[in-house]
Amino acid sequence: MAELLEIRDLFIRYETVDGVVEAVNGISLKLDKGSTLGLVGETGAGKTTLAKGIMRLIPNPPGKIGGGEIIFDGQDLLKLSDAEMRMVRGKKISMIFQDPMTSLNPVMTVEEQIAEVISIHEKVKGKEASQKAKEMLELVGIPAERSEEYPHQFSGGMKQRVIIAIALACNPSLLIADEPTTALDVTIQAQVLEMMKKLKNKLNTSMILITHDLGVVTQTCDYVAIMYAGEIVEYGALREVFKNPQHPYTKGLFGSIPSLAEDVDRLKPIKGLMPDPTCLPEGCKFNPRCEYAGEKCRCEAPKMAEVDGSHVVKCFEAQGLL
Amino acid sequence: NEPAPAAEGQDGGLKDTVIFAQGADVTSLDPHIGKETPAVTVHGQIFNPLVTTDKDMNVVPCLAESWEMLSDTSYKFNIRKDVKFHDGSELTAEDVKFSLDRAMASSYVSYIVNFIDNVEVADKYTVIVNTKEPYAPTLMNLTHPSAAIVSKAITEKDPESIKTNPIGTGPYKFVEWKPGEYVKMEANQDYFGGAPKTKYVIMKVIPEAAQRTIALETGEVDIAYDLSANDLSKVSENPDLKLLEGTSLSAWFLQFNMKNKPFDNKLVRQAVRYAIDSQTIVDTILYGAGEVAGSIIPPIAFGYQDVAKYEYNKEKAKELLTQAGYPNGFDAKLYVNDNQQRIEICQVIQSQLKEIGINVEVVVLEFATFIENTNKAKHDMGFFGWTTSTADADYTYYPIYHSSQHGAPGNRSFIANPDVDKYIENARITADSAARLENYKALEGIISEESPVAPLFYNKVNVGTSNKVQGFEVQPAGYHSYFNVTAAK
Amino acid sequence: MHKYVLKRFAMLIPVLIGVTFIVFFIMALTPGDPVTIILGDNATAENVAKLTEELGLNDPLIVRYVRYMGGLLKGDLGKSYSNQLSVLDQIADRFPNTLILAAAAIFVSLLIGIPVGIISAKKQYTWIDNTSMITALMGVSMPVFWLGLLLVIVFSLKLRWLPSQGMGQGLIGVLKSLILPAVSLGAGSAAMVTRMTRSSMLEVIRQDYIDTARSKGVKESAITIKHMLKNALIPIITVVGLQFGHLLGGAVLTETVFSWPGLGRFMVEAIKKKDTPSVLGAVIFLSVAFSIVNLLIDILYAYVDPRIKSQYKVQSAAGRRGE
Amino acid sequence: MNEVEKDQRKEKTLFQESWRRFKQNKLAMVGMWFLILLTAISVATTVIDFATNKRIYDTYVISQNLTLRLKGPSAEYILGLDEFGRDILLRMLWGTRYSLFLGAIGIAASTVIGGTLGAISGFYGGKVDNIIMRFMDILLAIPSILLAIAIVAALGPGLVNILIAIAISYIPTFARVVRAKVMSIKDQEFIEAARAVGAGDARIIFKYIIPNSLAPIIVQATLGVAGAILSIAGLSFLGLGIQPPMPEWGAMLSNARTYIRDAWHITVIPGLGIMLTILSLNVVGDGLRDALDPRLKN
Amino acid sequence: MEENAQKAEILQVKNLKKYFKTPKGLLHAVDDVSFNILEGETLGVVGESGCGKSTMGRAILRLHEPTSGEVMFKGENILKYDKKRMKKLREEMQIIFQDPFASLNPRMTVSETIIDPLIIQGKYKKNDREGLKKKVREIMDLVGLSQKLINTYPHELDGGRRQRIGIGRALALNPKFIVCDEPVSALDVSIQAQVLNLMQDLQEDLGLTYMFITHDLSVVRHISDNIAVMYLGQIVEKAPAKMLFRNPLHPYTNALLSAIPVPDPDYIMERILLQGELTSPINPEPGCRFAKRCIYAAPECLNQEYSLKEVEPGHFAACSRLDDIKK
Ligand SMILES: Nc1ncnc2c1ncn2[C@@H]1O[C@H](COP(=O)(O)OP(=O)(O)OP(=O)(O)O)[C@@H](O)[C@H]1O
Ligand SMILES: Nc1ncnc2c1ncn2[C@@H]1O[C@H](COP(=O)(O)OP(=O)(O)OP(=O)(O)O)[C@@H](O)[C@H]1O
Ligand SMILES: [Mg+2]
Ligand SMILES: [Mg+2]
Repeated sequence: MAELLEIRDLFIRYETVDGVVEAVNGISLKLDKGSTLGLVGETGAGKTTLAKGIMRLIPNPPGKIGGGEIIFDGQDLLKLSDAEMRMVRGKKISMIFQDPMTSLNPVMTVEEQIAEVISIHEKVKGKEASQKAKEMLELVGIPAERSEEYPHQFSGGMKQRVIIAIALACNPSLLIADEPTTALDVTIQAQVLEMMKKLKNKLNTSMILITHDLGVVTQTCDYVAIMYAGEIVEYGALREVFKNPQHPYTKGLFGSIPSLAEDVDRLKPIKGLMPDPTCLPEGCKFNPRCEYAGEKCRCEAPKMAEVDGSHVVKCFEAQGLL
Repeated sequence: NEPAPAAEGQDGGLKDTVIFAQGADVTSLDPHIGKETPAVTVHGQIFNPLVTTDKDMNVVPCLAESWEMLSDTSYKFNIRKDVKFHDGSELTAEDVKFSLDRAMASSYVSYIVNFIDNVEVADKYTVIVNTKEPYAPTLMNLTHPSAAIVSKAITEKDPESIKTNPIGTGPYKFVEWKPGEYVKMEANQDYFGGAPKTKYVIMKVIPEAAQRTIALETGEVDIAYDLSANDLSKVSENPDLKLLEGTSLSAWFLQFNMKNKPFDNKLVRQAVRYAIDSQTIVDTILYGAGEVAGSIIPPIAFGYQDVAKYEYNKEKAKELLTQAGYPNGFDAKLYVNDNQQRIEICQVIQSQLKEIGINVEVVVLEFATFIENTNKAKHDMGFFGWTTSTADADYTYYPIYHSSQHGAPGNRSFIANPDVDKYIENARITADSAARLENYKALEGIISEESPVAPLFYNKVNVGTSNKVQGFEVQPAGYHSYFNVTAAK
Repeated sequence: MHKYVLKRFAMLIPVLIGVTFIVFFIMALTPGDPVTIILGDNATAENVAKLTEELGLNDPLIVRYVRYMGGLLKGDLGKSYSNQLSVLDQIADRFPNTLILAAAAIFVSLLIGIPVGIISAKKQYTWIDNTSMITALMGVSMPVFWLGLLLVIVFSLKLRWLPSQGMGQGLIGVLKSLILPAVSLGAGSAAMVTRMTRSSMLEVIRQDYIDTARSKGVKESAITIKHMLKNALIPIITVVGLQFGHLLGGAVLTETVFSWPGLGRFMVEAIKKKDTPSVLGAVIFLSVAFSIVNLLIDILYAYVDPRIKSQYKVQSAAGRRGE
Repeated sequence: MNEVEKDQRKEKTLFQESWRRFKQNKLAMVGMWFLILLTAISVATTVIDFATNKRIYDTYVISQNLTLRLKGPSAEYILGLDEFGRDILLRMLWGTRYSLFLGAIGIAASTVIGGTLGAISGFYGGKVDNIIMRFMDILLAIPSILLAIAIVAALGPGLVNILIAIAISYIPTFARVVRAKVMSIKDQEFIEAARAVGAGDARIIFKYIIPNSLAPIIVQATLGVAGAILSIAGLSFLGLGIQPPMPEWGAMLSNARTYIRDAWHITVIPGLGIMLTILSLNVVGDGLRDALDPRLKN
Repeated sequence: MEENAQKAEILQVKNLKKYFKTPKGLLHAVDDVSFNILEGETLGVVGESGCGKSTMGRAILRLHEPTSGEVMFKGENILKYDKKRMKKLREEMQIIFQDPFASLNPRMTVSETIIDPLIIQGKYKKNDREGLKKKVREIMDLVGLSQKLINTYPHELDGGRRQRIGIGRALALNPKFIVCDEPVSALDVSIQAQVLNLMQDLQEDLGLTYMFITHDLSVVRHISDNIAVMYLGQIVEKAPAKMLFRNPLHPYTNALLSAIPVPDPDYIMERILLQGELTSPINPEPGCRFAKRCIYAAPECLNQEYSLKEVEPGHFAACSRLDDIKK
């Protein structure tokens, strides 16, 4: 499979009055055409920042892209001019945000909002654009006659579908979905995920799915990357990672969710909390919460190393270096 | 008799509209209701009284071409036969009777004419005015614009019409009134005195004095009334403008509340008079546009007595205070209404009285409250102005000093002195000028000693005009006529 | 919607009763007798008594109030004490002028406030933001009469560009004479609008749908106008509505400085003369205008915000069902 | 270890936190220092008056020297002399207390009254709310300047009455602000939590609602003081201001306006004084809003 | 039921209704629900957003005054209690909220928050500094809050710690029964697990009874003894936790369970995708409220009301077509 996106050593930080938040800390990633990558991590791990970084939508100030490359379709996005980047957004890469309630402009009809992206990128105007918008609505399962309605007249699930329609309207080659279903009820989540999967396959879109729900990843993704404190600590094909988690953090995540299959009396959570983003610990970022952490972990940052196949991990213990 | 304007050429060189600005709007177009100067400036163009005054306040003919005294209490007026109202109807004796009766019945202006007992129509062009008692200032009172003659026919037919569409006999016809904005008048081509040369006269309301000056400077108006004292030099020094000043009929004074301690004490009142340096006030606050007053009757008015002024003398004032038993002074309230210049003057007085130990609190009140409070004798001292609009001392003496006029009518010093009353009454009921002056002389003697009031100064009537304006004459009462006024283009 | 409008007007009735009641009694309780004020010098006792009787001021307060309200029901605002002219006619002459002035001032404030507010918000915490906010705040910080005088001195007296006072003739004349008063009156509101625009833009800027729009590739200018401003408009409209109300009543100073023949000056003069019918008439007009402006604002909300529009629909639907 | 560090670093009160955020706003800081300066001057002049039995006030601030009236700034009189030949610098200094504190006290009164009404209205809702808010509507419908004029006319002149007029005309504004805030707080879960442990209305109002609605009230009050200073100046313009010779800035400006073309300094100085004060109040108000607004946290 | 006879029924809810007046009509937030909770057990309540879970919890505590019905706590109908008795009762019934940000007074420190209930209920005098301090420390220990946080404000803390304060406040009065309104749904998985463990520990140590509201089915299965499934203000199914997951009866429960994404790549999901979403509970039409989304719905479902029926011991469901569906 051809490579669609490659991120090399990307750094993003927010310079706030409280200090500098190193939100993305030397991340490297690859994504093939047509495949889906799940990006998993807890609050503040830097998932959204990474996604916005790819879109070059980091608010500046306080955000700054500190270095690295984002090669998309052979081009380094970080080197594009603003105008060129605008032509990438919505056309080649689309993004869906977490909260459907607030991601649609409340004062524009849904049709206008879909037609907007079409008319920007497809060079069609007026009737034609709105015709296409209606088609997109139908595609996501909303009757076209509701196209003149405003977002508040739609339920959460429907809004999220409209957002998906916007994102897919210009047939992008990459869709970044930032927790697209977190705000939805399970039954609605199931509907939306099902539809995304269908459309993705139909349009042959690659996808980065950001979530903290391991279940969702399992049902949707081919690859998974586990993020912790601005770094990817484990990456691999879904099955490799889920069946054989290597990083103590990944293991901890699995221990934290109650299983539907087995009965356990107590969960096995990771102790402690996410570190303060403005003063991350020395060495391995996870070391203060890690039960295996040794002296080495406290002084030296581990490097990414292969476990098997595409499966890589960033942990001395897993790499047998402790 | 002035050759200059004619030489400038005829109508071609003249503007067809002259605009004058004043600080307040007419209250009512009905001359028997609107009695304040701003209203009268307009009435004066539209209406005529029987008789009027020249600029030296001599009575001259107007609607009445001549008159004679039939008795002490009876005046016969011969009315011009060529006078037409603006609607074309003729003015007759009936209109005169109707108008004077109407004025007498008006609660607004009756005080001007209430000396009249009745008005008889002798014939179509003759009326006889009978007074209740001999009343010396009869003719002067009849010159007042509030004694204007209105059309009987029209006013009887629609009593409201005069308020919105006044029809008179004057040199200008009423065109339009935009309340708060302007009154527009048009030349009366059939005016008995001849057609005015300027087609339209517009009175514009510009409440802020500084703005009137600016409007004059920018040429937005041709004439501006009542410039503020500090703007006078701006007008007089501006080559495009001229400043016209004239003696006025207004005097400014303090009334001491003789009901209140310590102002019931003559010595205290005298002390205050000595302690006030009116000349400084005139020189500074008024920028010289005034004259220190020894009495409240303006020199130009009939009955004026040149009594000795209380020259500024701090020591004397202190001495008098000590004599009165207040060596260390006292606290007192000086009431004034919310007019900036008046407040400034009061502040100067405040500061001057402080020098002799009197701590004055200047109480600035909004006009209504000021009137109310001073009527009710709440003040220790009050700052007042009075215009002897008829140029006859009776117009002022009676309301200010007569014991029957306490409070609202004008006597806010609450002086009640039988001698004073007697002299005022005597002067009223004799037509003999010499006898009247005798009475007034005696009266001023008492007043000067008793000091119910502290006369401060007479101010000047000032009008700023553009250099192009011709024929404007300053009238002491402020009732300027536009009959002869023109403005070159 | 019609129902809603009617309901709003119905709500005006108790407000008007309250307003007239309060104003009537404040006027009655203030010292100062209208008659002695009108008569001024030479107010003889007979004349005072006579005019008092003529104006019906001898009756007890309540009788006068009831009589007034009775007249009001018939659309009669009575006659002004000072000149015996119909209050309604006098107000009808002046009120449009105040409306024009207030509307022009609002126009000025929007013209300045919205662009400055937008720029300020988009450049938050930069020197541009600071400078424009200070400039805008200077507007609100200057006593309006002072600003008015300064404007006159510069633009009328020195530059001779614009008339210094009064209301001009003809459309051009009116417009020219409107500029200075509108600017001096609108300066304060401009600052409020700037501020509100800035803060509501800042709020909107943070919203997710702005990111959505950006990720569609929409141009920044289009985002600002189409996505941000339209959403930011609601609080701005609220401020404009409130400001309009303030301007209606607060035009007094401007009207005096610029000799603008408006209702504010009329009203203040009437208060000073204790001319209760005129004061009441003016207050009624201003209150009604204020309420109408508020109503228009609410309708405008529905226009810019579809969420509110559907609320109205629901309300009137509920109303129908209720009947 | 990390946790300990973090906790120590973050040990700050709410006040400190807001203060830290406020400090970042340079403009607001300048404004605040200016206001502090004014307050200091007010206190100092009051103390001086007290100590000298108003001698300085009587002999320098209000005593006139008509021969030098309208004299421009010079070495001797840094800010020049006014229309009565009084030293403008001294008058400005002595006037600080009136200008700032008239506004502040008036607004404090309307904050308390309006705030209480608004809080009751917002907390109890229903009929009470309806009655109070209709009454506020009535007050709002009367133009505030008219209300102020009428009140000053009714009560007579003087500091106190101007205060009352200002206070009354600002009541509806505060009632509305507080009501809106209370209504939004009332529905928050922590109020419910307090009810769940048995807290009564009074406790909820005083311990929960009031402390949490303080921020917008403070902000509104700052802006209100600015508005009040302007209203006082406006009243002066209409002739209903402070009694002379009190050196209140609004009255100084309004009285000086006649001389605006003769002596620039006598209007510009009080004008600037008012402008800077109001500007400061406004930037401080805005700064406070930004600093106290929880939405802007982190 | 008999098998549990040894345990007392601490709470019995009978025909509880809570309607809200809204501009659009009467909103049936909780419509005729009945259930019991045994002492020391946990009743899990699941359902979609807006189905009335929170309202039910609050109505039981009389934070919302119920429209009708009975709430028997230890055998007494507390809806009949007057203000004073109600206040006393609050010591025994407590609530923990979902949103750890909104449920704490931002102007009160940790200790003030915990002290507040003690003072309100008169357990301690305000000036009993020592006693209070001791109690606060005790509770902070209990919920696993470090002592040095005693004077911090909520905004300085993360969600997990805040939630612990919320729990601490509820526990301060030694309640017997706690309504937990989605106490962990705002928390990250690892923190969620910590809090869940804490709550389980507390339940065991203090003998607490929980009504645990959530929409996370794996959580509810983990923590509950019995589970009630709610749909549009009504309980449509109620069963012991394991039983419900093993043998869901109601079509809605089935759909709900099938929609849970399981984090196991080998797990084959067979989703029952529901059409549409929860409709409005305003003036609901008679009949089964789920019928419009139900794939098994028959015409008669829209006409008849169904109440809970015991299908197997302890397992109740409200559906007329259970027998048909089984096939
Ligand atoms: N605009 C911003 N200014 C300052 N700091 C920011 C900003 N946006 C994010 N951060 C910080 O960057 C870090 C990463 O944030 P990010 O939103 O990428 O996390 P996330 O993984 O998406 O978390 P979540 O699961 O809560 O969405 C966090 O510590 C956050 O506080
Ligand atoms: N105070 C109230 N006034 C009017 N309607 C209310 C009120 N509180 C809740 N509702 C309505 O009652 C219904 C049930 O709400 P409730 O909060 O109990 O649902 P929930 O199951 O807890 O939802 P969630 O999972 O979102 O918390 C909803 O339709 C809600 O809009
Ligand atoms: Mg995120
Ligand atoms: Mg809930």
